[in-house]
Amino acid sequence: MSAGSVPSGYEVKDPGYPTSQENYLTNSKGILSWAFTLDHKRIGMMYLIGVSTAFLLGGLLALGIRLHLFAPDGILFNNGLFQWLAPDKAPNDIYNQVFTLHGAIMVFLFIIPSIPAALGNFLVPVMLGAKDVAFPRLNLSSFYLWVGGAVFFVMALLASGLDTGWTFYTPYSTTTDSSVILATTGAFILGFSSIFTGLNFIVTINTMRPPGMTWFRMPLFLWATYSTSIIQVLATPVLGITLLLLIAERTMHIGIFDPEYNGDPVTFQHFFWFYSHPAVYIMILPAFGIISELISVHSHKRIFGYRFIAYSSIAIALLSFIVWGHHMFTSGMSPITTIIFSALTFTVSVPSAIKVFNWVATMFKGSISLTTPMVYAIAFIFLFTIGGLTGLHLGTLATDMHLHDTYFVVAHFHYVMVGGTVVSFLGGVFHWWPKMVGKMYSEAGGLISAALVFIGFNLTFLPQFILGSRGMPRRYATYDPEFAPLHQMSTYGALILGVGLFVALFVLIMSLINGKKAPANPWGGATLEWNCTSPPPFYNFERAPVVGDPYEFGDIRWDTELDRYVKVEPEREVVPSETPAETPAHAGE
Amino acid sequence: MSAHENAQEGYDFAHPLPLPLLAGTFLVLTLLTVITVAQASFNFGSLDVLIVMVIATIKAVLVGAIFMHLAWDKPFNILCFIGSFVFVGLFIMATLFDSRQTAKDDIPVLDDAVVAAPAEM
Amino acid sequence: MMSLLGDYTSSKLSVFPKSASSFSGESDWVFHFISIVCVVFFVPIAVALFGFAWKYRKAKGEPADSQTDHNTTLELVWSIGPSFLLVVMFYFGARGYLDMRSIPEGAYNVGVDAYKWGWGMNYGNGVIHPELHVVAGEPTKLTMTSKDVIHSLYIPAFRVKKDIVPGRFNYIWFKAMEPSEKVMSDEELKQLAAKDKEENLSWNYDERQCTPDGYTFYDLYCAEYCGTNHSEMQTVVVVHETQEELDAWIKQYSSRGPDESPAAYGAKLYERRGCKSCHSIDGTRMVGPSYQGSFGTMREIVGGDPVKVDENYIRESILNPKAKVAIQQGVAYQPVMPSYKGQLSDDDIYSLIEFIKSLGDASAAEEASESAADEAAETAAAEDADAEPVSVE
Amino acid sequence: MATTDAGLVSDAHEQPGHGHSDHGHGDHDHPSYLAHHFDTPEQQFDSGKLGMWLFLVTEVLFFSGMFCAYAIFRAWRPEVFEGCSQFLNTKLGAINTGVLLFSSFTMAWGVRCAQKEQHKLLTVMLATTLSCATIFLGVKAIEYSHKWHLGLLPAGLFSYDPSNPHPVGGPNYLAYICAPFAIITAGVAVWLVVSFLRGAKFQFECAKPLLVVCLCFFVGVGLGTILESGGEEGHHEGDHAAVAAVEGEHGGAAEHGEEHSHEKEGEHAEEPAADAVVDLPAAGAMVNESADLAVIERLASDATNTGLQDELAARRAQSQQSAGGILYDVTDDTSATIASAPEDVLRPSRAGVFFSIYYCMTGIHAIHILAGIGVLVWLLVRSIRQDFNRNYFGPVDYVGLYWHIVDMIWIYLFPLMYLIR
Repeated sequence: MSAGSVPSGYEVKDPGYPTSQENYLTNSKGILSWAFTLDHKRIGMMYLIGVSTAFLLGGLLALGIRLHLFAPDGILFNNGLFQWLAPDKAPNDIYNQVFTLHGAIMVFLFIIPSIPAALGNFLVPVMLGAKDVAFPRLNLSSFYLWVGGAVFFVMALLASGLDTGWTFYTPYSTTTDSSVILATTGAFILGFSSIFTGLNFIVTINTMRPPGMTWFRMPLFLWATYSTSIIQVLATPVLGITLLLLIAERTMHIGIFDPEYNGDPVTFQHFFWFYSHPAVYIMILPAFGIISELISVHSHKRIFGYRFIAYSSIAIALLSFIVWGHHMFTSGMSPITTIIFSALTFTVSVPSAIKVFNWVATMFKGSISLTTPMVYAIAFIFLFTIGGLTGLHLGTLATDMHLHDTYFVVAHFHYVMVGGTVVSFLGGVFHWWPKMVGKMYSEAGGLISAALVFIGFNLTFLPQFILGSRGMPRRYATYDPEFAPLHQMSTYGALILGVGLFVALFVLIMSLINGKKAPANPWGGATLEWNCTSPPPFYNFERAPVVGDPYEFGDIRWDTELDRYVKVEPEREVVPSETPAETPAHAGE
Repeated sequence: MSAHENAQEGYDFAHPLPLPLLAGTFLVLTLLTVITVAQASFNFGSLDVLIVMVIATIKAVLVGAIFMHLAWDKPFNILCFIGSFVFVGLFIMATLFDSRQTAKDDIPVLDDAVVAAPAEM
Repeated sequence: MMSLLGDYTSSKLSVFPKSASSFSGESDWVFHFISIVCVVFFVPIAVALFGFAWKYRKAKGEPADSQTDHNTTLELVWSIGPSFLLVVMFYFGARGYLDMRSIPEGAYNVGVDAYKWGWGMNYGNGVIHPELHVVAGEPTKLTMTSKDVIHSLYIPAFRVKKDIVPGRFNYIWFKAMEPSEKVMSDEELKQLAAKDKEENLSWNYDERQCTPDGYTFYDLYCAEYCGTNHSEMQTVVVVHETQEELDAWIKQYSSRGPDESPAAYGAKLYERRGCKSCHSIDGTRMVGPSYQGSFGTMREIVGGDPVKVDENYIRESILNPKAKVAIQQGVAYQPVMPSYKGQLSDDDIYSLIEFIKSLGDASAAEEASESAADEAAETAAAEDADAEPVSVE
Repeated sequence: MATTDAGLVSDAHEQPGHGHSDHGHGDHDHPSYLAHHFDTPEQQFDSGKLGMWLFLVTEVLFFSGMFCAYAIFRAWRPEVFEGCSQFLNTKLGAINTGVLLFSSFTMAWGVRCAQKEQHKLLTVMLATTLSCATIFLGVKAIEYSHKWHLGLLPAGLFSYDPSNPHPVGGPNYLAYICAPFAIITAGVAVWLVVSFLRGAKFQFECAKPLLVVCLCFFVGVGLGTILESGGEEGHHEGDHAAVAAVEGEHGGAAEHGEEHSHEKEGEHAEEPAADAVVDLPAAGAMVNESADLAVIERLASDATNTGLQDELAARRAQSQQSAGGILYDVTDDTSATIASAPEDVLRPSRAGVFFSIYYCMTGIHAIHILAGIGVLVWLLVRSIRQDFNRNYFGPVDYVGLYWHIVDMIWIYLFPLMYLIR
């Protein structure tokens, strides 16, 4: 849209204008209009449904793991039911397949696409003020690649399962008779899905910004998405080739990773972690973006240290490529390499810390509404800080020798991935749900879900830190009786966490049925997506949006009569159309 | 938007390269191929790999700068492309560095040790 | 300060297992140092987080008290400040790590062979035993190999861990500081052993909290996922007070005793060398075929005519397990058994054959009564042939 | 990949089904090639170009894995790489390099034509580029089929036997590779005739260059056979009659007759190279082998290292036993066969890894060529339809970029694989 079409002096008095037009959900009907849609919002919604399904499946598998580990010798998979379901499988084998599929599904099918592909797809063009992403068809193909990858995973599950761990370490993965090829093919396809999403976002943000949307007027969610996309584009191809070589290793024995043909398993680990460490940041960086939005909108206060947060996202993206060796400290990597990787690992903790400080500082002297998204955001900061700080124990070599591959690691990454990414994903969904579907949900229900998730999560994973430091190795189907009390505590926590997640799902579904209609701007946000109606029209904006400061809350007021947030007398002028989109502004204001 | 007006005028963003430049580049590339094949029949010892890689890199730069139009492209595109090689370098260097460190005495060739042993004795 | 923390960590309340090696003090100290730093950072963050959330709660629409958007000095301080602590952590971590990687000259060497799913500790002279026995106060070096997949040797009490990568030799060393105690008299042990034998049970380490020789022990785990029985790939470490005591223990296991029958010794090897983790002696199907009543039967194999389970076949199956694929009731076993080439002496193999014979000998029965020649003793053969296409004509 | 490429670049040109009424600004300045969500052709071009560059970045990273494997294994066993490289025909590699460089040149020229709206010339350039691509594949087919015939395969399938380098019989790999191309060629020829008879001008215009392109594959095959045999003509014993006979089944085109005679000579040309390997690296390899054993012996010589001493002794004893054939069927055991191969470098575990990397790198490169052919054919059809103009030449430019990167990868592959001394 050209800024020239905006009449100069145009003022948005009330962004909650009623829509005269159909929105993106209603503008065309029928299942085919969804299946072949090129609209980023619909693709985002389809992704949201897809990843939620994957999350449900992965979550059920996780509950299976926790229930099995309730007793030292396992109680679930040696139960008669499972013996009847899979008579030729030992309980340990079932356990191994369950934890493998839990990991693989959660990583490849849920966390990696969750925020970038579901929320990102919906939000990036709207926040940017664009009509769509740069390559709508690539976007749709990315979704169908995701579906294709998921089909392969399900086929692997139904064929003969997968028992390699999500890491596919050779030579286990080259010798096991489970469906490694199906699963790696699935992961390969999902890799391309992820690459296409990332590529699309980079191009969109680079070339589709409307006049006035300078780099430093972009909401921080876009910075985070941009950083994530850099990683997706740079790291994922290496996973692709690694998995291809693994398939070749299994079928033709190419002898690169398999020691039986004089290949080297440590080389596989280098290849794998060159992708999979940055992938950790694919999972967490978008979460940072969401939290930056949530904290500032619900504190109704300008984000503190915009530039530090923006730059730290980019810094994390780049640093994430030089720390992969910390997954291999005990693997037989040479001592000098190990020490170098340890030193590099510490550098990546600095930008993460910066963000935490900035978020807390944003809340200082704010006007905080303890809404569901805000409570999730606060839970995120609490949990992520624990996750981040325990990373220090693992990055330090002397202690990592003891803690590597124990439950300490399990607890650490769940604090980051679940306490971080999943919690922020939930927070983000609650935050943008009114925008996506145009309905408000029950605030009380949302708060209950947040409380249950917080309590359940901590009860599940705090004991696992102690289990780990006491020496309980991970991926054990059975364990020494001395660990039983902590495991039981963890299982109770998992049940509470599960209930919390179901409450969240229930609240959202109920809102579709009997939620009240959402205003355009239910939280008083200043980014562009709150400028269009809820749900947005097909081309996102009925009138070309006036790009302003994404964190300027000064002109947004609560109107008790209208019972919604309104924009009062915008004091800024319309950005002159001569400003080329590519030129960065001099300041964020 | 102002670009609309420009769009009517013609080559506002197309940048056709002169034919002699393209042909010249092709000739230089062919010449370099001949050189790299020819040098293979001489033995420069450990410099061999270096020489062929330098020649290959010159060729790659020519293809990139002229055929791929990078010399006149947007800085960001150049950054992307060059940047990718930085990450490739990072990946290969670190992995190679580690495998060089450990290769020396920790990696027996399994079939030598086990089965070929009697042949040695 | 180190010793003070050391005392603390050895208490019952500790988050660590017993500290029993020369590394554990240092490792625990670093752990606690990092933990304290973390708490120092975490508590103010958490207090501020919840405090602000409570204190600055406001009614809808009320503007914030401040719209400060940055404070460069403050931000630089909290960006750069913590970095110094990181350097300290790195330094201590790397120092401890280098200790673990510099193997002292003349350390006592034990070979470790990890396989699915068990351990063979090689004490030289053909003594291979699943338990790791070392001497207190003396550096011990483990030379580790694996023939199948990656394993990882982890002794929590010693705070050491190292992956065992097939195709490589990996090393680890430690100095055990706390000797094991002998907590059971020989008579008690004999009684228990007899009871186990009666009930056909193997020694339960967890329940009895001591080894079959009566010593307390430290756990040794496999920490790298390696398949079905990964969680059962555990053994124990016993720390002897003197070299003499260790030597005496080794001697005890050095070979078959003069008056020990091959079958009885075979039974010991069956327990000790990991056979029992895959082969049952009561006919149940495990990862590999059961030994019960298998001797002398005809066995179906993949890609070949059925073979008779005789001395030669068993020997081949031990030395080259992938040569003949066993099939039981139409289902082939997985070719997962590692080769025991070089791991068992001729007498060991002989003893194992005798042991398998003792579990039911179909050929003997056949002679006794003609009718026994049926498929009753069907239980399949050794490990199966490789599915991989072999490159040779 | 072909489809995704097409998806990427074709985003730009097609209009979505939805009506224009959905968005506010006028349609008059939206030409048919400009997608609804872009404002100007330039914005569309820049987006597409950046997207393509990012795609190339992923390609570079994708190949980096294989270059990394190459570097690691070459650093570990340089003598294996040196020895095995002798099996690769430098002449074929060099001619393929030339062919690819020329195709890059015509591609770049094609971009220029699109920008200058020289529609006819653009079609010629694209057809030339495509022809070069198929010539490349034809030469590659010769290379691959030879190696497969000799058993120079990845580690697990490696079956080269220096004492019998030309096993008689076995499938005719060249025929298998050529068969799909022959079918396609026949199909295009039929299409050409039918469209001519039916007077479908556009289809005829498309089929004409495509038939040339298809035939060029067989030109490549012929070129490959000539070069493969180069200089060594004249002496063959004729014990490959069986091979030739099998080849005879798939005859027909004129190229094939030529092919047969060269085929036989080509195999003989391989022989001196094989002998050279046997002589040259064997000495070095022996040193290396004993060095490997020496590692274990050195470790074992440490008096405290009883475990290893024991293992070494036991290994010796056991392998003596097995070598003696007492109980042990050697032919069933891979490692035993490895030991029986007299040439160290040519063991599956060593040479096999070289050929694994060779096939992975050149194979994936060839798949990229195939994908490139796919998108180039699409471009060819569109150029005949005269879709491109000075404001809309993006697809040509993007495919050009892709084609150049494929060339660039080959520029590195060639010296790394073929020119190891």
